[in-house]
Amino acid sequence: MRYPPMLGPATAGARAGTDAAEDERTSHSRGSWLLALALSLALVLGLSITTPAAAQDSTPDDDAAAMTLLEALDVDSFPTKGEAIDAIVHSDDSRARDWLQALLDGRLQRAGDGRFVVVLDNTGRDWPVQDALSGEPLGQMSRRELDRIGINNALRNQLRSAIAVVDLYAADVGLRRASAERLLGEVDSDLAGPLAEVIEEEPDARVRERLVQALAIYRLEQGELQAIDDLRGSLHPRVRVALARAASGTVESRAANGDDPIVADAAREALNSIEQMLKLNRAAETLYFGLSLGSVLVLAAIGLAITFGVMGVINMAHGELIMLGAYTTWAMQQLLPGQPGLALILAIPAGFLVAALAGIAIERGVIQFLKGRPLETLLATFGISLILQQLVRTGISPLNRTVITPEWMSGSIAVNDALSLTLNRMYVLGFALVVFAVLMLIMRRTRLGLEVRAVTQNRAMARSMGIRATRVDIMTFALGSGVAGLAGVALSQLTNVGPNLGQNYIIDSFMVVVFGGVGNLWGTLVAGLSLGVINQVLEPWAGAVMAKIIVLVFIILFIQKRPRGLFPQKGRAAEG
Amino acid sequence: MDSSRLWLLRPFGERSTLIFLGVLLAAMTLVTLLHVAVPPGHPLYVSAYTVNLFGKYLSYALLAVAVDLVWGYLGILSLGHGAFFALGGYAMGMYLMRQIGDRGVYGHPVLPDFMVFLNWDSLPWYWYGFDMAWFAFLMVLLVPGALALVFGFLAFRSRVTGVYLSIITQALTFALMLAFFRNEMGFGGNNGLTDFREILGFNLRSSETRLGLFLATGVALALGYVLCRAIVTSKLGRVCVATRDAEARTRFLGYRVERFQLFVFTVSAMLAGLAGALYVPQVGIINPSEFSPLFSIEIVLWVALGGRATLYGAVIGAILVNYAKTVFTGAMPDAWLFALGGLFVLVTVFLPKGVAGLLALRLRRRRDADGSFSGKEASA
Amino acid sequence: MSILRSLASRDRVFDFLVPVESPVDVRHGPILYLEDVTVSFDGFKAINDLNLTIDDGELRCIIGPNGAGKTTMMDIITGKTRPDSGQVWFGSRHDLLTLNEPEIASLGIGRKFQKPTVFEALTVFENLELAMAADKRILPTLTARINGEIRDRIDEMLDVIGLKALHGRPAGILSHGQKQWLEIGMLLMQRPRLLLVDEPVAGMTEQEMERTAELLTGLAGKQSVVVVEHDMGFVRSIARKVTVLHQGSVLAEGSMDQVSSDPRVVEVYLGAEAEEEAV
Amino acid sequence: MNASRRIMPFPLRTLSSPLRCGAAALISAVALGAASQALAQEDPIKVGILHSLSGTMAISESTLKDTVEMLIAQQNEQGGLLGRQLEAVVVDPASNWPLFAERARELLEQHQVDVVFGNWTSVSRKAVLPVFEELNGLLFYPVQYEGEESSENVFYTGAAPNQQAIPAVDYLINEMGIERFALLGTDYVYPRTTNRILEAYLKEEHGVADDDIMINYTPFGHSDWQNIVAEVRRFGSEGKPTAVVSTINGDANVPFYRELGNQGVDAGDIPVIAFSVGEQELTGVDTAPLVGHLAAWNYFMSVDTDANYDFIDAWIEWTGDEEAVTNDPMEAHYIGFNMWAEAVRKAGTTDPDAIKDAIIGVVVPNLSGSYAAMMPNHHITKPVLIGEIQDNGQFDIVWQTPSTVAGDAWSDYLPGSRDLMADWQAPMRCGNFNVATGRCGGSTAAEEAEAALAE
Repeated sequence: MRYPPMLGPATAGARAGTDAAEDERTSHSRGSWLLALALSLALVLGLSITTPAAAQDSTPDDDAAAMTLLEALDVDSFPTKGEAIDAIVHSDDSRARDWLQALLDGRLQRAGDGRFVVVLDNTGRDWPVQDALSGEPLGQMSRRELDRIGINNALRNQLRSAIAVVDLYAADVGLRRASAERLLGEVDSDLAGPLAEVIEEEPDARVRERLVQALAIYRLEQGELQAIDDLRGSLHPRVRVALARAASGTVESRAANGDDPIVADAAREALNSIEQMLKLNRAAETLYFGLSLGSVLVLAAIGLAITFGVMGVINMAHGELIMLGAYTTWAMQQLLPGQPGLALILAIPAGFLVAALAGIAIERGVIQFLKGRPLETLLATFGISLILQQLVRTGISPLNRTVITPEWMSGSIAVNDALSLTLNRMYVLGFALVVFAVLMLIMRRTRLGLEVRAVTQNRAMARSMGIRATRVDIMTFALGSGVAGLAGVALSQLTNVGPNLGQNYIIDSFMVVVFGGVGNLWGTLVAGLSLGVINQVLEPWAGAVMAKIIVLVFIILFIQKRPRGLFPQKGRAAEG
Repeated sequence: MDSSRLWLLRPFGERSTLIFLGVLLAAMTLVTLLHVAVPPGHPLYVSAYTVNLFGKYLSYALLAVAVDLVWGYLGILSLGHGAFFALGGYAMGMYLMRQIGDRGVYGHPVLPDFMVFLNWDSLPWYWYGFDMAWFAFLMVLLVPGALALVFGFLAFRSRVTGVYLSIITQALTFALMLAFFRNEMGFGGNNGLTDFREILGFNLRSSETRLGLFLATGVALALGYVLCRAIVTSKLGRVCVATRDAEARTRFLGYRVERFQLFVFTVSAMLAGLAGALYVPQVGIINPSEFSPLFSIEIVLWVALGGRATLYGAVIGAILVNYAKTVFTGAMPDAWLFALGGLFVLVTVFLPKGVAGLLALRLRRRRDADGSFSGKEASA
Repeated sequence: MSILRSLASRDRVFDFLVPVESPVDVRHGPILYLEDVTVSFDGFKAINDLNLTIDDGELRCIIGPNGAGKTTMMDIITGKTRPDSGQVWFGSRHDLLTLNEPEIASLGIGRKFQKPTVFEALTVFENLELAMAADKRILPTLTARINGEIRDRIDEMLDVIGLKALHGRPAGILSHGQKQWLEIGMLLMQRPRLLLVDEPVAGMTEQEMERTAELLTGLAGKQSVVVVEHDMGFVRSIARKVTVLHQGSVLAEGSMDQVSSDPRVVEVYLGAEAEEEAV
Repeated sequence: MNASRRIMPFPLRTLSSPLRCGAAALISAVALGAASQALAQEDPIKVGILHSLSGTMAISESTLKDTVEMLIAQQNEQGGLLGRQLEAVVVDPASNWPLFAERARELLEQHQVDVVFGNWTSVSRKAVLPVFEELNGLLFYPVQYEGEESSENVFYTGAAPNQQAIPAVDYLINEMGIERFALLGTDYVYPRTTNRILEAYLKEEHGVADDDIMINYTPFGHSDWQNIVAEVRRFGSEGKPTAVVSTINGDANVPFYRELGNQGVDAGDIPVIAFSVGEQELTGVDTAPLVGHLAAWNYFMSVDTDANYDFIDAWIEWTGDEEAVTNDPMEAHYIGFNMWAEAVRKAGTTDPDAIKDAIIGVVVPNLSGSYAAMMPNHHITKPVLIGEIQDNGQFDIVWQTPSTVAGDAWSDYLPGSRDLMADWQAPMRCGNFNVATGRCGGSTAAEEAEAALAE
């Protein structure tokens, strides 16, 4: 037997109803029967959502029955558990939703004495629990005493789908949208009828549109030509799958009309226009990926552009300053448990400060003795980088640290169904631009910037004009280091926070600065972003490793062509 | 006066070559005697393990000499010499792989094991010829030499100098590392080349062969040293120093600086390749991590510690640092990176002339105290 | 000093004063010819439509305030900087814009930098040895040996520049003036047809300056010399013909007296210098 | 110039002394009780530990060193072995592969250790292999690996591909109905081999089409996963249930999982089953977005047995860290150590040749409630567990093989090794016996190649 994949064998199982083997598989797949069950749950819980008080009054909970329901969950076989979930969905128990949620979260467990409990916090060796039936707190229990009711992904999907259908009737638009999203491609004959009614009453345009599409996919599968009109222009992958199937005409037994050439042609035509738009979207996506990678490179390199470009110091410990910024973020989150977002925001000034102070220490401790010996600053700061790494390894831990991504930075925003931009990277992109703008302002508009430029151009002259070159050196180095710290704060949201963090970025940073032209912040920006885009354009075509190699070779050749980078500092060539 | 350059005032030590060769010969003889003539268990006995260790140090020393030639005398801080070392090592590794013949686990007469289980059906063209020792040994020199020639031609022609050059040499070795990590390259990917059996018909797993390799490395070091010495004491060597200190001036004197740079860079790369080729049979494995930029920077530290622009200093530095590494990573693994990092800082800040500089200073003081100034001409 | 005297009296002809057989074709007049040369850095025109002609055997002084483009002009002649437009010819056969520094140097143009540039790590002797006209390709350089003839020539030059006693010392320990002399010596060892000398007497004592003046004037006639100098007294003491550069082009040309009486020069040059001194 | 003279006299035989002191101090700290002190007078049995304590691999390997030290201490508390105390000899190969070979030689030649526990990466094992064979040492290797090897001197207590990868895809297909597979891996030998085995297995045994398998390799420490995750997302939106089989190594995992979460790929849509992500790797990850993704191992910290809880308690006590986690390679060392101890008791000596004979067939309990037996091919029997990641960084075991699986040194799904088998018992004593030709040493690939060359 062959089934339309998105519906899965489950649909057929529900339809055939007799095939034992299919039943076995049914519980592992998203099935439409499950939606039907969920609908019935929705009727119960949906009511309780809209009128909670009334719902509670109308369904007195029976603890003995509840115990039977839960006990059915405590079996090894996941298919059997699926049936038990089904039973809970069907029960009128008002606590059912809580149980399902706890089950979904893996917090529904059975204590040694046979009671079912909900674990409130499952970190550490002893966990606080409460009774699943009465809701009373039962204090702490050792994990040895507790047996978890395990679920797997199939059950997790089953639970989610059930809750999604319930949410279709929820008051909250967000929940309805999410549930409408889930129904795409999962509508069958059982759901088609109720769905049509829901669409009529749905006030939110987006939810309605989604539901219309969901229904249209079902209608298309039934061979209905008009359904294609509702699907035209949608970029959602499931719509595309449905159209592709209709276009190929390979869907057997769907309906006699399934191979109807008119439907197939119409579907093909709709599909073609969708593919065109998808190509555009992919290009936009690649550009975004490139810019986002580029922004990371810019962030990592811009501090280096200051210390290297302005001061002529080759700071190999730059990567470790980035690492310090990232560890500062981690430390802030440790200091402010439960408030990762606030901690992250506070980490921006803190990361800057920590890295800047470290930078000052490096400048005073080592670099000031190596004035005018750039290649030797390279060696000395390389030593510092080793020390800093090992310091973190022995002082904190050789293991990576967990930095939590705050809620508002997780996920992505959907531009359309095919293109969504990940939020964390968007924030980093924005952050990079802001940092760049602020740096430009500092260099162009402040006294420090003026002095820095003066010292860069003619140290002796600047000194004779009353600029304290030493102080300018310290400030410049602190600024460059602080910006590295900022990069670390941003990187903590993208990658590992561990002792090797810095090493992964130092070579790339140098490439960006050299490519852009030393001493030119604009060069760094352009170089970073363009290298990012080049890399991401090459990657699908050449693979990640080759893309990197190609970029490196490109830089090497480019430097041969233009030894001073993209934006060289012009002027009468220095003598001697 | 530019103080940063003054410490490089007299790059050419006088009797150092003879003393160096003497010490090297004495050490090689001593180790051989203690290994062969003293019974195991005797406190003076030098075990095969130690002989092997010394052999490794000597190949590192040769590498350091090669780096010193370009950095000390030509002023090019190459952060990519590990690449030439590794390429020489790979050339040797390919020869040793082919020598395994059908004794690999799959018993394939031609393909190395890693190719069999990654389903290569025939030997890639660039593996041809490596079953012949003369070809492989030639490649040990030619492959790094050719890479240096091409890279140097491009870089020096367009006058990429100083920091820029350092950074693109780093990019070079980094790119090569990534490339060699790729299994498609046909060099064994991350696992590299290993499980060698014999070299020129000698069993690599016997202590006699290891002693032989140690001695061969010593001889190679001596020859490499003499060659470098000949270069740096020639007029060409003085042109190198001139280029290092005032490149534009040298150009205006009519020297095609980029050709001199290319020549010395290529010679140095070939020496590094030779060092790599001697290193591989002694440690029994070559893998892309030898290409890592970190290793290349470490080589520079050996030279800096020993004393830049003194060939014997490079040897001292390589042996000192690696001996310290052996001891430290055994005794206090955590402290090793602190020690290495601290060395980098201390040497560059407080000991710019390295160990050799300290010695030279001592000698000069004694000489100055005698009131006799050696106004020796460079023609010696 | 006596050596210089003898040099001036020309009772003895030094090797280095004998012009090398150069392929330079000066039958049709000037040895160096710059026409409409323009070069700009970031929009700033360092050289602007510069026209300059140096005759064979001439000693020319070029003066001008800071930023007049004197050093940039030298950079262009020696191939270090490429102009945006214009032509530069050495004799009538060699287009210098198609050649690089070593090629230009081996044609017989020698240059002394503004900041004395010698090889500090090498001895005075070795500095001169490297500068000496010879086959400067790689293998000949690798196998070159110092023979008696070479030693003699270097010894002669050591006498001329007065550094005989210091011949075995690293050039890095020389005083500023000594370095200037060494560099001039290196220049002469190349046996050039045209010498470009950038501020030869900066940092020299009165006495040293005098010696330098004698040396340079002694060269004129057989070799062409272009001197860029700030020190007016020195210029006056050697100059036959002076060119005043201003904002990248020639402002005035003529004898020192002619030039210094030119009102534009007085205004531009002295005004600028007065300003400079005020800083 | 004097320097050379000053450098050359190496303390030739003293390289080991600081080590010995350190190890001795450690042992004396743990060896309590008068009886054991009396016994300690005899020459101790030396146990070499060859794990990186610095460098990039220190993250993973240093806990294994601690594990072996803990096991040695426990053994000593029980009176040691054969009435002798055990002594740990720790060296640090510093994540440097040539150094591994050097250190192995140091352990065997200078310290004369009786057995070595060590190595993590395949390349380090390959590097030390010739040394162990030359000097006839014993190595217990605790990490899952690509197979295709069986050495007389090495005991592989980690999983071979048939003890991890193959059961894992069986689970995906049979229990989750997965039809498309994205095989993502770091570009080195283990992922390459595993994916080749899986590819062949999926095609031959499950009829998966070429189009339904996507293979992608990334460099070590890869941190920008945007493109690859987007590609996986597209690959998974073609209408068939899709899963990712990940052999992504170490550090690259965190950004990978983050990108998955951010691009909205959750375990319900496209589950990821990983072979290299364990409890320890998860300590650096915010696991909340990862719930439901899978890992296949032979042990999880969440295994619900008393033996496991005892082990965890001992581990926490040993490290003094309440948050300390245990993982699969630690269990492998636990099993390996006990097997070796049992073999020493059985043989009555620590002589390598005697141990090699005695250890085959030794059965010891593992931590997940079953037994591990040493097979003649030097691999052991293991149960295969599939775990789902929980929000507390632990795995919830959702499936396990009904019985233990014996490790297979030579994969049945690779053409070169199909005919090979390993048996280190007399009379065969061969690590690559070819059943087709009936000879020890190599596959028929040899003949094929000869034929090809002759053409």
